[in-house]
Amino acid sequence: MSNPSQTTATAPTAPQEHEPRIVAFQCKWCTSAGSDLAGVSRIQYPANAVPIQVMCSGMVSPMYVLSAFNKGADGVLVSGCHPGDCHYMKGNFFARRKLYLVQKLLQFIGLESDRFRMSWISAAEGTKYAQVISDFVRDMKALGPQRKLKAKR
Amino acid sequence: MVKVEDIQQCAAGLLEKGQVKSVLGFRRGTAGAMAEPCTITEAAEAGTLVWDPTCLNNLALYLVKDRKQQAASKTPDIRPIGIVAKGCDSRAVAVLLQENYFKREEVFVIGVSCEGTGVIDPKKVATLLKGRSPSRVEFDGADGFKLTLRGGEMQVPAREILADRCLECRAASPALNDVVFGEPSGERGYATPFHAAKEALGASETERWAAWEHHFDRCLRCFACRSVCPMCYCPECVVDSTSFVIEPQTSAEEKANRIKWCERSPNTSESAVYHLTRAIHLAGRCVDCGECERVCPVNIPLRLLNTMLEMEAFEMFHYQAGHDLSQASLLSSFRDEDPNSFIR
Amino acid sequence: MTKKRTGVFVCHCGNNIAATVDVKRLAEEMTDEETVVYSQDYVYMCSDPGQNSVIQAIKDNQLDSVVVSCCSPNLHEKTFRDNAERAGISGFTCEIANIREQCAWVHKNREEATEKAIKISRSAIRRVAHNKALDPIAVPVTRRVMVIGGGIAGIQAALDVANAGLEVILVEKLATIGGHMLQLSETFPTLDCSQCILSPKMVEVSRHPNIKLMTYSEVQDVSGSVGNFRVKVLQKPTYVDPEACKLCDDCVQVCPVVVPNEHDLGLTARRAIHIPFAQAIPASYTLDVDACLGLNPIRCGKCKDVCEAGAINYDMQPRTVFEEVGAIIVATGFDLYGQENLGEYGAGKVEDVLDGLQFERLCSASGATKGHVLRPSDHKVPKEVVFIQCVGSRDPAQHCAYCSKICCMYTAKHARLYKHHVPDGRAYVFYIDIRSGGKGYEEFVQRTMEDDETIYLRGRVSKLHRTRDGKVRVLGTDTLTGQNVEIDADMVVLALAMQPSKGTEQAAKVLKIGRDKDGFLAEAHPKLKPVESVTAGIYLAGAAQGPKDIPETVSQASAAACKVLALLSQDTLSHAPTVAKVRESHCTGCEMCVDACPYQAIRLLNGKAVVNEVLCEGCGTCAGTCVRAAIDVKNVTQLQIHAMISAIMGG
Amino acid sequence: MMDNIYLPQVGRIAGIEEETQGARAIKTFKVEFPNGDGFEHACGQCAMLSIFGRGESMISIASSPLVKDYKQFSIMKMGRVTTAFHDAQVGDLIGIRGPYGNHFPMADWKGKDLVFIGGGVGLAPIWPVIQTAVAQSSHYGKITVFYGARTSRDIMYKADFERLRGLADVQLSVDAPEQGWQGYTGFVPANLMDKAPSPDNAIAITCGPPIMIKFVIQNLQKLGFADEQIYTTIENKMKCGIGKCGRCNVGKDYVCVKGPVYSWAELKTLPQEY
Amino acid sequence: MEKILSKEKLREWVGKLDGCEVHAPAFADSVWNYAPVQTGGDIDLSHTNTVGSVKAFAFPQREVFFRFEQAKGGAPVLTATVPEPRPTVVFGVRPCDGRGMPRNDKVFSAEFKDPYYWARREKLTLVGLACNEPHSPNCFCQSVGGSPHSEEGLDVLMTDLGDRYHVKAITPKGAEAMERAGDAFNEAGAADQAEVERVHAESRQQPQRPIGDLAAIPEAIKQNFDSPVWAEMAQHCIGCGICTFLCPTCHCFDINDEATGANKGERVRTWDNCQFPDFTMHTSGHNPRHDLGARLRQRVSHKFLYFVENHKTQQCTGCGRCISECPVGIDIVAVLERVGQS
Ligand SMILES: Cc1cc2nc3c(=O)[nH]c(=O)nc-3n(C[C@H](O)[C@H](O)[C@H](O)COP(=O)(O)OP(=O)(O)OC[C@H]3O[C@@H](n4cnc5c(N)ncnc54)[C@H](O)[C@@H]3O)c2cc1C
Ligand SMILES: Cc1cc2nc3c(=O)[nH]c(=O)nc-3n(C[C@H](O)[C@H](O)[C@H](O)COP(=O)(O)OP(=O)(O)OC[C@H]3O[C@@H](n4cnc5c(N)ncnc54)[C@H](O)[C@@H]3O)c2cc1C
Ligand code: SF4
Ligand code: SF4
Ligand code: SF4
Ligand code: SF4
Ligand code: SF4
Ligand code: SF4
Repeated sequence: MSNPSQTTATAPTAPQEHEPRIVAFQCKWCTSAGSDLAGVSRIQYPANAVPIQVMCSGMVSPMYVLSAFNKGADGVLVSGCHPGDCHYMKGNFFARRKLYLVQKLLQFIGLESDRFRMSWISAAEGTKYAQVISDFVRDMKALGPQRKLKAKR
Repeated sequence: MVKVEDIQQCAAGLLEKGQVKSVLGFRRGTAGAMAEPCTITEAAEAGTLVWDPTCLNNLALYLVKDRKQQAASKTPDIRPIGIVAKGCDSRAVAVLLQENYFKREEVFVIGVSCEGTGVIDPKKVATLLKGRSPSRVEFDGADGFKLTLRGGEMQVPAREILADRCLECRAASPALNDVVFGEPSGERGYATPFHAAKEALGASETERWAAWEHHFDRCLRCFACRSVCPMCYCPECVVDSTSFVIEPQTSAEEKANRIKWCERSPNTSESAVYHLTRAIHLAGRCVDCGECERVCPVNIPLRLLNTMLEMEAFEMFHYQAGHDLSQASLLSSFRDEDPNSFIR
Repeated sequence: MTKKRTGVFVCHCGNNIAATVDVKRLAEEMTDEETVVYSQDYVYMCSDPGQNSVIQAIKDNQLDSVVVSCCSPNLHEKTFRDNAERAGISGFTCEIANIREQCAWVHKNREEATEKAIKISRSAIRRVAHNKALDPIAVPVTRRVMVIGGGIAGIQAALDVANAGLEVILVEKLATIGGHMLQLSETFPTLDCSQCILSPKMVEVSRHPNIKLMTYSEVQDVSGSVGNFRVKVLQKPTYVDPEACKLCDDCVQVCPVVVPNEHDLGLTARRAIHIPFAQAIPASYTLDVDACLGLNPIRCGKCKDVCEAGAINYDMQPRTVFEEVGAIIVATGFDLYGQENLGEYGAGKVEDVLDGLQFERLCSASGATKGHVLRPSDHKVPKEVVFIQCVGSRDPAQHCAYCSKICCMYTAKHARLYKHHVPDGRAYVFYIDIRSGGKGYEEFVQRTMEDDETIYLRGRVSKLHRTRDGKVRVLGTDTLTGQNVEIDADMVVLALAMQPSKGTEQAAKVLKIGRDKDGFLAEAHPKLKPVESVTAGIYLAGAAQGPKDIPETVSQASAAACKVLALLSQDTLSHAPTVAKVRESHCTGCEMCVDACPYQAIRLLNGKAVVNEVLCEGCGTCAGTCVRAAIDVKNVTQLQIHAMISAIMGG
Repeated sequence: MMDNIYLPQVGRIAGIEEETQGARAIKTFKVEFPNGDGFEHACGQCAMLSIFGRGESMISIASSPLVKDYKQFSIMKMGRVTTAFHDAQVGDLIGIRGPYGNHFPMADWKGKDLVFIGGGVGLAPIWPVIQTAVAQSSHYGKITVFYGARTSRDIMYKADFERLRGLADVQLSVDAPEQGWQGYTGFVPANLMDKAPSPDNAIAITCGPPIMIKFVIQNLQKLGFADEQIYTTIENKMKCGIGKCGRCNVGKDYVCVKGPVYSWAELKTLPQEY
Repeated sequence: MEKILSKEKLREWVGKLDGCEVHAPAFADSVWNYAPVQTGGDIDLSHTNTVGSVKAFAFPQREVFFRFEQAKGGAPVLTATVPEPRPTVVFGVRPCDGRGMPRNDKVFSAEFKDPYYWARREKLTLVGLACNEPHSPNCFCQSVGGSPHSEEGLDVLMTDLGDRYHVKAITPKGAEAMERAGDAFNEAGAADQAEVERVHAESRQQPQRPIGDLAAIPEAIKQNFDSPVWAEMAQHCIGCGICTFLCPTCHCFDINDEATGANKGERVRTWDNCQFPDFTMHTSGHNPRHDLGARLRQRVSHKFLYFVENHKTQQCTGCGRCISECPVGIDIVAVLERVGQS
């Protein structure tokens, strides 16, 4: 990862690269609007993350995160408004506290710590949205498929 | 020293004066060395109450059970209930009060301070005896226990078989009480707070997953851990299928559309959803009574999940469950200075 | 029927979507979904023919739900929901799958983009499978308004609303309206007489047919919600019938009790029975029952005896009044940061150290000294006066962290007023920096410095104390020269910070509206909703919301009035129906949602959470908090999100 | 390989009839066996129907064993599986295994009068008995059918009842007065008392809501029916249908195997666990 | 066939069982449980009893009946998944658990033979180990008609004679397993025979939990069907069902459809138990066994009344797990005693 030239060198021989599957819970007012802006600005990023729009990051239940991993997501992103910018004033503060604990918990049981992420992306940050997704996809590619919490069916 | 006679007298007095309808306490059982929960309703029965290091249960569970029973009853009896409570048990009562589960005047807390002793962990005893069970466990002076076995007696230093939570206990004396027996002192300091969780965190990610995969894989999904938890009083748990709430007005659609967050199958993945959900639901609510871990027939170290979050709550959010009745719960409050650095 | 009949409409958006997403394949694959009975693609779904085809398809196929895979919902959600309504089904059963901004425009690989578009559309279909046909919530409104606080903010708001034809109840806690502006002498930046511009407005209030004035009254409880509040007001007895009172002042003449006059900030005294101020509105006397010797002819009864009009009635009782109103404007104003908090400046115990309002009273023609600037201790004309700015403000360590915003201006004004009264006097101003943004404000300060020769010293005053010869010694530093400064002043005026008034604190509690960290009333959004409180139907005006001067106060008051008028211009309020709903069978009444709801929309009733649908904004914070999943936002339920996750993960 | 008792056959929904509407709507499904397999059943037996992905439910076979081309089921919308059935369409392929349980001992009833007393969806399990008895009316004496529903809109098998009228004594009732209602107004047990069928050489067969059954049995006893002359069916939650999953037992009996048909004489000896 | 196996030869025997899956008790996580044994691996037979019972080898907690796939409007494709397991040999089975198996066999036969159970069961060889002393204070095998060296249900019975095992083949399957390692065994002499009998006799003398009159129990339960005793005894029960999950003879299960993707899934059997609230609850919410008292009554009645009525024997083998593992001390022996008294 730190050495890009090496990655390109090995790429042709490497077996079929893992295409990560990412679920992105994004609030309607900031992050979703931000991702719309990325669209309007035609900023390209990988297609691996599928958005689910929620009203507010505060409505994201830990169940959603767990369920996404259970159903096989390689990464889960929750993204909302920057602190102080929440459309509903404080929903994202509740999200922050709750999801911090979710993240710690997932790390504690040994899920790769990078698989669950949170970000604050405002409606003006189309570039940031694209960047966050690109980074996430890159990192998840490096990690390979998530098998730990995925239902073995 | 807590004198069991004091507890007995107190219980008898409460019942005699009709201050409570019953007293939840411990008695000697028929099933082994451990004390068992009992509910006494007559002053005359108070003599059967015991208090020793085998009084493991968190009796607050039965306050919850009673409340459910009364809610279902046509002639609810809401007279107060007396409860023998250790430090952790009284914290459970406090959280239940914080969550309006019942009113302060509906419970009379007969606090017992663990006074630097605490209760034993039957698992540790089992390990010590490789599966055999003692017929008696008693205090043996200051810092040890005496185990009576088929083949004789055995002295064990306290720290070897004390429950982890007791080793790490920060509040052995019930802060919420109507009367308290035993010295309020007695922080034993056998282990630093959150010792076990911190130690577990010391392992590598791969090791941690290996351990938890093994644990989740073993889980029978008997839900004893949930059934025994006073804080898991939800009419219907979000994760499973054994406790439906059906009321006359529940529509066919609602029944048909019940979310299956995980399947009933005891697979690693499904059990993981269950346990992680439960851990998160107990964040800021778990009082570290250790019951879930104790009752687990396959000895999954569930307490680790909860204390790890308790540790985060304490260190990051300065929150302790069961400490302040008027406080909003951990997850229904926030501070501006909550950690933000983990967010991109 | 529980199973939906869903139609899927895939838009090419010309080539915008079709270039990267295989729209044909998308439309085709969607028919595999259990609920989909119709699927089509079209070059411009939002064009007239496109929209008509949606309407036609709904009718032809008895669709009860619609998914449009197109651009961002921000653009055409409304369009397609309207179409749904036109076709006779609820707009709330129409959802947009954003495959343009969030897919076609940001990916190049056709295969990948198509896959993603399929997932996005599929998840929308699964979601819509559980959408309920909702109707907007209609709330009838009471077209009356309550204004709390009778300062300039309250007066302005009340007049604006009343002039628009709505009934207003103006509640003031003191015996007269007017607020702090009544205490000011002249006002910056034009130096016109404060009372001269305020009094006509006060009179207008008292005469206005649409305004019901309730002075000496306090709001005690509020229930209901936007459109329909029920307010409990306690009216304290003044023991004087304003109708009968002739304003002859006879009673005052006989009253034996003397107490400090709060209108003059203690610089003068008044009797137990008094009129706060000559032009008080309502024009009547008030018997201060705390000061009075006792409402009993045996104890005293002198005033009652002397009143020929028989206006005095000792048997007057407090009255509780319930008022039904549709909206509330809170204009409860400010207090000055108490001198007692300032140990470094003698905690209010050093003589001839005044606060700004006291100085206003000294300058005022109606004030203690009838408009002559005389220092309180010996009634001599002060020759050297030190004005200190930023007292109690901008000091996060010890006092208030915020900038009180108007003190630079009123200090400049004070310096000028002083120089106008005592042209040979010397005025010093200690300042940190000068904040004089505002029309004509910078010029005003310049004039203070130049025309009125006020000496501005940049620096803080560290200490002051009274000297033996009756001066106030001020010790400070001039940070520009780096020198210590020591001035023996005849008088010192502290530009104390504005802070929320006691009444503001109390009103916030009663109304259950939030306050910010400094205690001022919190606005719903710092930028976009500066005059709304977080509670729908309650608006903010004036210094209660933050430090501000009169023009700003008046603007905000009018803005609040305008919001209220807009709100109450409807007979019924329409509120989005996507609000939270409690599953009673699962709720245990733990109140976690109550604590988490940013809008105080939830309360407990018989041990179960109940959502006030009018207050709920549908954010779902409650749903994210409730561990028992006992509360859900309609049409964004956990069932739906779960279905969407499954859809995306291929389940 | 031995017969796999858990593996259903494939059935095809050949017809759907809406019986009643509302929160607990009832629909009747005709199920054929497109693969030519299928099974024979006796009156009172049940089958496990499934919609794959949703689960299985035990449902009484509501058609007479004399009908060979299809089997009929009347399903009330209650939960996961039954709702899925209500969402199903003609032509849908479903799972079906059975037949399960015992049956009404119709052979023993030859020459006797038959009195049927049904309420609500409880008509389904006794419907095949009525159909069979009517078809073989020469075997039996007088056939009387009492059936009650909450309102006239809640009456099942409306069209069939019309056809039945000539062949049996049909006594319909609704719970509350209704404009234009020709039949009896009031509860089924009361209607039964009113018409007072004779117990002589008669068999009474009843099925319906538990509370109705309770009063019907009391009234039948008042009318002089002996315990052995009264038959009913009981329902307990079932998962396997073959006496293994352990939940449907009433005392020592697994209802799925020993039931669901009981004479009151037998049922009386079992503990009250249904 | 009765043989002697010196303790160090145990490993040799296990080594000869190639082609079989071998399981034996292992102590991990503070409990004894069956764990797979690597070929040639050591096994430790110093165990008390395993926490989970041997039933799981024939009746696993989760079993897929069949897989299904059905596109919208299409025909379902069903693939049955009846297992074809390798022969499995389980060592260290305590006689109480051994006695559990024939009871389960009855359940999974009856009118309908359960193909999944029998596919596993037929490949299962149970090598028992007699209990020279009770491994828990809650043992009561003798009170329910068993004994510490009962052969019922086992294929082989081993008896620990200190330095060696006495090994007896009980069924042809058992004999076959022993013959795999013919050389490892020695003939059992008369002295060995006498020693075994002595050890067995001694083991029968060890104290156990008594049940008064086993024959009178069914009637006592019947008489007490409506007694408040049940609710009273179940007062502290938490309804966890540990008692039944661990029991060697509890066999109740649930059947559910689990999705594995769009339009496909599996029909799955999982253990269920009579202590769970929804076990008997109808969709309407009506629950014939609506409280813990009724559920305790069911558990006890099933074992000591209904099973006796249907199969002429108790459905309890006295392993004592449900007593020892109950988190709140509910004690089936005490319950029987109490019911017997009232
Ligand atoms: C020293 C000084 C000099 C100033 N000079 C100028 C100047 O020259 N030019 C300028 O533009 N601005 C000046 N200002 C600012 C000006 O005073 C304020 O902007 C203005 O008074 C704010 O008006 P208000 O109505 O918001 O508050 P207030 O004037 O404080 O009025 C609030 C009213 O509400 C009432 N109230 C409070 N609580 C309750 C309750 N719970 N129930 C009922 N009634 C209640 C109070 O009694 C009061 O009547 C000056 C301020 C100070 C301190
Ligand atoms: C012998 C017998 C005959 C029946 N005949 C009919 C009939 O003809 N028409 C009809 O509409 N209903 C009948 N029922 C009831 C029907 O089985 C249930 O309503 C149905 O199983 C509910 O399933 P569900 O998936 O919709 O409900 P859910 O509650 O979502 O399903 C849960 C599971 O519980 C079980 N279950 C729940 N309630 C019952 C119950 N009352 N009886 C049995 N199992 C239950 C089923 O196994 C079901 O799969 C009969 C039940 C029995 C036992
Ligand atoms: S008690 Fe143990 S085995 Fe039972 S559900 Fe909890 S963790 Fe699983
Ligand atoms: S895990 Fe959560 S939902 Fe389940 S019972 Fe416990 S607190 Fe309630
Ligand atoms: S958080 Fe959930 S359970 Fe608690 S009061 Fe709110 S809705 Fe009820
Ligand atoms: S959805 Fe938001 S506004 Fe509505 S009740 Fe819940 S938390 Fe409050
Ligand atoms: S008896 Fe014990 S083990 Fe069984 S369900 Fe009750 S508490 Fe659990
Ligand atoms: S009922 Fe209890 S003692 Fe009897 S076999 Fe089962 S678990 Fe063992």
